[in-house]
Amino acid sequence: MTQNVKKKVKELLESGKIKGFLGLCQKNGHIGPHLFCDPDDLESMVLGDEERPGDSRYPLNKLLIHIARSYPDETFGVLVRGCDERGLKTLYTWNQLNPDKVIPVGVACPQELADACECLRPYPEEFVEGERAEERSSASVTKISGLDVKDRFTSWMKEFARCIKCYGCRDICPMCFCNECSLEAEELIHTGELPPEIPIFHLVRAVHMAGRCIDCGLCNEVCPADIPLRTLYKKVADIIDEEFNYRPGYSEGKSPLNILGSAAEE
Amino acid sequence: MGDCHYLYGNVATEKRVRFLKKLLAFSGIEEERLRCKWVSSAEASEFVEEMQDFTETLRALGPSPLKQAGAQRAA
Amino acid sequence: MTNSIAEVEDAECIFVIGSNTTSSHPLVATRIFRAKEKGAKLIVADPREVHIAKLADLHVQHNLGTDVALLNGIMHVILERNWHDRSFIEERTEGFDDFKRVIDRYPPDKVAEITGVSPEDILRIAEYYASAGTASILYCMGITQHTTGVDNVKSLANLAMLTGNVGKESTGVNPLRGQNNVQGACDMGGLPNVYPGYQPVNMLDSQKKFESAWNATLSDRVGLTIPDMLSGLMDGSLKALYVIGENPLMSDPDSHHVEKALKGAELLVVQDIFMTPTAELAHVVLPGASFAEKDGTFTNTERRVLRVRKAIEPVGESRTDWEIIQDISNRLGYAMDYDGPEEIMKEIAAVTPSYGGISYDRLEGPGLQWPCPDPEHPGTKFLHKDGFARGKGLFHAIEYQEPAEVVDEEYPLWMTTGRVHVHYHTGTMTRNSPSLHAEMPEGYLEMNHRDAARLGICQGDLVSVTSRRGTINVKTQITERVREGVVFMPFHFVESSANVLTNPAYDPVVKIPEYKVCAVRVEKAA
Amino acid sequence: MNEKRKEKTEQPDDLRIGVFICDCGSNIAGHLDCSAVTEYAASLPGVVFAKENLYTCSEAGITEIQKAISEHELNRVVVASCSPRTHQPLFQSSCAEAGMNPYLFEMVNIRDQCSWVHMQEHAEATEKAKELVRMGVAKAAFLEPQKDIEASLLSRVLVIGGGVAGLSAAEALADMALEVILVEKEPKAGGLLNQINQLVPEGVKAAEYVERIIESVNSKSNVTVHLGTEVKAIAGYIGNYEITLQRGEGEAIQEKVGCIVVATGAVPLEPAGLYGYDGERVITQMQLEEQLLNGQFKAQRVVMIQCAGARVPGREYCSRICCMIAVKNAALIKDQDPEAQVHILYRDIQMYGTEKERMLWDARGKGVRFDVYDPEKPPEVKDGQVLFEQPIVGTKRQIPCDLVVLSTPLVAREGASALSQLLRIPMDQNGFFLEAHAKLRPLDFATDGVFLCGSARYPATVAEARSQGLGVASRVATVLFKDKLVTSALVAEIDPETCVGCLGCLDMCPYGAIEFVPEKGICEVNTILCKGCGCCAATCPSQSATLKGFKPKQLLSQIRAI
Repeated sequence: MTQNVKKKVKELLESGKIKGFLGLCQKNGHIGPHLFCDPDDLESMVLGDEERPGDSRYPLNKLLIHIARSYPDETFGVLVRGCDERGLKTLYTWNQLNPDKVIPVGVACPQELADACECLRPYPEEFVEGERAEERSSASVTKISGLDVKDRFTSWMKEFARCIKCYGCRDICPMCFCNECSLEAEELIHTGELPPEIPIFHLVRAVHMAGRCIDCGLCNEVCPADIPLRTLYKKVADIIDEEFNYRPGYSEGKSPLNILGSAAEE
Repeated sequence: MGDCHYLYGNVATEKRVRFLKKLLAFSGIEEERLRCKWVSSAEASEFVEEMQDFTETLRALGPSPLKQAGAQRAA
Repeated sequence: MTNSIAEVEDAECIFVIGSNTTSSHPLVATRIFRAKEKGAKLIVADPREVHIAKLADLHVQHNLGTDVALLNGIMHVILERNWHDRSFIEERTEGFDDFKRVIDRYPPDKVAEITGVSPEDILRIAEYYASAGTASILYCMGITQHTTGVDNVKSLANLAMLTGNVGKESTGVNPLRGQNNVQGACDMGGLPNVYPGYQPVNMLDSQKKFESAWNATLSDRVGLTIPDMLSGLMDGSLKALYVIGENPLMSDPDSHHVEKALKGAELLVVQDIFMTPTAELAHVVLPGASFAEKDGTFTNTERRVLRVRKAIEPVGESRTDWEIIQDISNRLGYAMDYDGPEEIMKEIAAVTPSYGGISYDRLEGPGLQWPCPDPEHPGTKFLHKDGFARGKGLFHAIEYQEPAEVVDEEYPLWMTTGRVHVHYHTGTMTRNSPSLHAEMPEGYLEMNHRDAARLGICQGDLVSVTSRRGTINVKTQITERVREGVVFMPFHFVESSANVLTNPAYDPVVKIPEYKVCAVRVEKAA
Repeated sequence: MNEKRKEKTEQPDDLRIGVFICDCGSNIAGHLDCSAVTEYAASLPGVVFAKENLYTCSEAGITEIQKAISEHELNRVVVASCSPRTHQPLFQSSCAEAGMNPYLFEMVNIRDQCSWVHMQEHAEATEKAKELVRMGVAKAAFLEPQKDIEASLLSRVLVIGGGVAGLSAAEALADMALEVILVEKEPKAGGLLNQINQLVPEGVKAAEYVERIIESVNSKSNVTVHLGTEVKAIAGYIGNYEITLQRGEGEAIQEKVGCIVVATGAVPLEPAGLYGYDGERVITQMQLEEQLLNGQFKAQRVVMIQCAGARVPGREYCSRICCMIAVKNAALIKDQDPEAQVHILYRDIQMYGTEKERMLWDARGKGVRFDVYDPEKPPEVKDGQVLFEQPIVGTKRQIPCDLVVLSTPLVAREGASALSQLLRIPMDQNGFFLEAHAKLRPLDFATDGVFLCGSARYPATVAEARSQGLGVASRVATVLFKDKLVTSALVAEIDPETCVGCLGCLDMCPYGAIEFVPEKGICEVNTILCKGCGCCAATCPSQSATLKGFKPKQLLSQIRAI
């Protein structure tokens, strides 16, 4: 399954087009991110499927920010699924990565993963591995929208009540590239308590996801309290799309929410 | 909309409010609890009307679910 | 743990007692959340309304140190209602009759009086627990850190056996270990009475076995517990103390006493990764290596042996623990010549039956759970499947005993101690993290608003808290998390160290101190 | 421990707040209990002095504040009185005179927002006033001393565009002894006036009119005119702009100026494809002007079609001046040859002002025919005839003609968007530049130091362009006739430690006051350009961008005091 990716990466490395390729490797029985710099060292490369498709995913595009900062003149390759590519595009938009210095190597997600993710586009624009799976709409959002407003509140409060304020959702999020986080600003969020001040903690994050979240779902996967954060952010993305005709990673440029509107535009 | 002292601050606000109302609704907080209107300093009666109307809206909605949740947490 | 962490997810009832699981074992808490999602009932018994308690189907706040009474009361109801597992008791256990005679003396009304938990709630716990197809008990330091710690644990074992909730999946009596490798440290004989694999030092067979393995003469006497060592230092019978990875000045009860004892040592050696308050007192400080700087294994709370791998070379002058120990041993005249942790692991397998089949090449990936006696053995997911270590499970007839210190006129408030979600133990690591520090920069005293009102104390007021052992000043947090008459204090903060106040009285068997109960007086600080 | 964190969590100590409650005669004291509010204020944390005054803004009231600052060593002053808009500067400067940093002053409005609106509810108004004071004190505790921002000013002006607006501005600026650099893209100054026949109602020849201004400008030693030259680059900000000019292929010219005037004008629409436009039988008003000017005009039967290419989807605006041009030229034709037939087909006629309105009646008197057409059924030009339908009666008419003149609108220049980006000034949906405020600041841009006149904003008559040019000169003078530029310290700041250079603030800044510094990888605020609107602070997810005087800590302490 990794042959085409390996071939492509080998080409890129040998031709000197990239300094290194940020992908996944299997080592010591675990899958983890790895920067492949030697074309002869691709043996351990994997795509992340251990038992189920895509069950070892990492925010590679976020890791790339750090690598790129340390080597600003070098070009790097990076493994991308559909969501990762949306992430890259959005990170370009937010000036966190330079598109001229990144060469994505795409893989398409299997249908099973596309279903689980309710992914609107489970493949990158170009891919060397896998087949284009069918797009899925978000049943999880529809389900909550179908509830009465009071039940929606009760249901979210029940979910948020489990939060242990581990910041996993933020730390893994490829779109959370701030040095300092509002969720740690004590003027905004009380400290020292579990659960953290709910629903404010989660709504602050949801607001910051507006026009940014690329629906990779890593927040959902990492949450030790199984809070369906992805559903919340999917809705946030839907709202921005409905109101401003913008969806991060799909549309060009920044969200209209983050661009100064002029009276003329309205 | 073009009358903001700071040019487009009100346009930015309007966009946020539009977004927030929908986010609140999805989170289970009635969107009617958030209202954004532009009333100039020359429009006293509009302001009064608006505030009275908003007060009525809030009264009809009853206490905020957030307040109730807060009370539960404190108890 | 008798069972595995993942099994918790499939339990039909989870009884959490003396554990703030979400704060201290968040990934175990994940399994609880998932079990709940599948319909499991969650019971939490804790004197405080901790985070996990807020998520419970039933939370009871029993009085400090009344766990035995509460558990006996629950078992009384189970027996009374015939909810016990007769065939399991018949086939797998002994001592039931003596046990039952004691349990009979704990009707719910009497238990309610001792514990402060209503008879109705006792009945509901009994019903939830006994009627579940699989019920799992999770406990932590709230159970063990008592003068009756052993009794508490035995009572939990009684409850599990009474209902047949042991020796099968998603059941069991599951202590959540406080540190990542505390299980491993115990497994390796880091206890005064046993060699690796819990082989008693005072049994001739094991003494001989290790003498031949190590080519040395070994003592046949049980070693010293920490309280013994401290009193030995005080009376001069113990001259030197070598502390590895501990901070007893803060973590042991009655800090003033500990300080005196440590200062009395002719030689105090501390090996740690940070300059802890204890290390400050040492004659020699040996800088150890952190998890990221060494190879080896950790054994976690579910008996799983996991590889830890070196990511960077030890920083500065620090060295890995095994190298330091080997060096010291060589200089003291006992030759050691290991070429690395893997060789040490081979020796562990050779002398420890439960680790017999564990080797580095089998530890790739998710690791192995002991017992794993031979190289073909897949490891053991849950214990006591076909029988208990001693054969039949023994019911212990246990009477409730009061804590060593109870409230009186002079010290009218019950105090208990514990952890918070952002800090770890004595804070030597977590308080160095800016994010964690910001989340909780200082200690506090949790106090019920009624007590606060009576004492004229407001939120955030600085108060002085006094026990028979000392006084500390700390800010107050007025809360509903503790009941009237009870105060709580986290123990991570050196500048308001709760262990200045705690009672060093200990369990007679395992010598664990009663951190969870003492009597204090609170006054507004001048 | 982390110092930054520490600073955040700690309350300011050594607070010595003085609170002054104003009776405002009976304006406040007549409707609420000022003594009770004063007593309450004295009990608030950090408050060491509280005083009730009859009129805080009077000589006596001010002295009272100044005395209290020195006697009680106040380091914060809160005045609860009237509108900050009118009185805050007075109180601030009084505090400054007494040696307290003026940014440590906070004002609470208990008149407009309390006594006046709750005149019938004495007790409730008193309680509300207490609450407002409590909020003010809570915020005051977190105020930080600031220093006003000062910058130097170059007494030189760049005028972009040598049409009547730009020329007028340059002339007036030069008369005020400011140094002017006038840049004109074309090889000749004068703009559209060079193509126009004559001006009404004065009846002067356009060329003569503009030539006189050009000569006047050229005659001034403090004006440098660059013809055939364009602006290539602009850096800097009000008071200190660095300009790069480019003449053809020649070497770039570097200039430094303090202000910039945008007078780039507009161009007539080329009505390709409209009404059979061919430049011979069907021409534009501009071409008609040329024919009239050169004496080439010969037609006997003329039909003018108004709103040709204007007020249509994609170009909805009214060009304003086309009606006047049509009426002017129609009357001229009739003057030349009273027998000529001139017919104006229009949607509606816009004749601006009484003079122009009179022109319309004069033209009618001279026999110019006016007919309205329905925009849904525009006229058709066919075989030397113009066909149209009279909307009210519904009859179809055919007007034989030998010349059709299309009144096309002025449209924005294609180069406008490039200039918009260079100067970071906004355009409207039609590509015209957008002033800071239609009524309050019609000649200013939101960006300080950049001004606007003439048809670059919207189609203007010659008289309007001229008066706007003169007006702009006066606007520039208000800036450049000061020794230095002093602006409020209450501007945005970006924490270089936490900024990740995402450009979120930059995109939200209406004043172009934020710059990305590639070497540092962060954004920085130009404190001169910043107006303190707070858009950046509101958008920055990491609170790296904050607004002095309105930091989260300050506002939230105020809100939490409710």
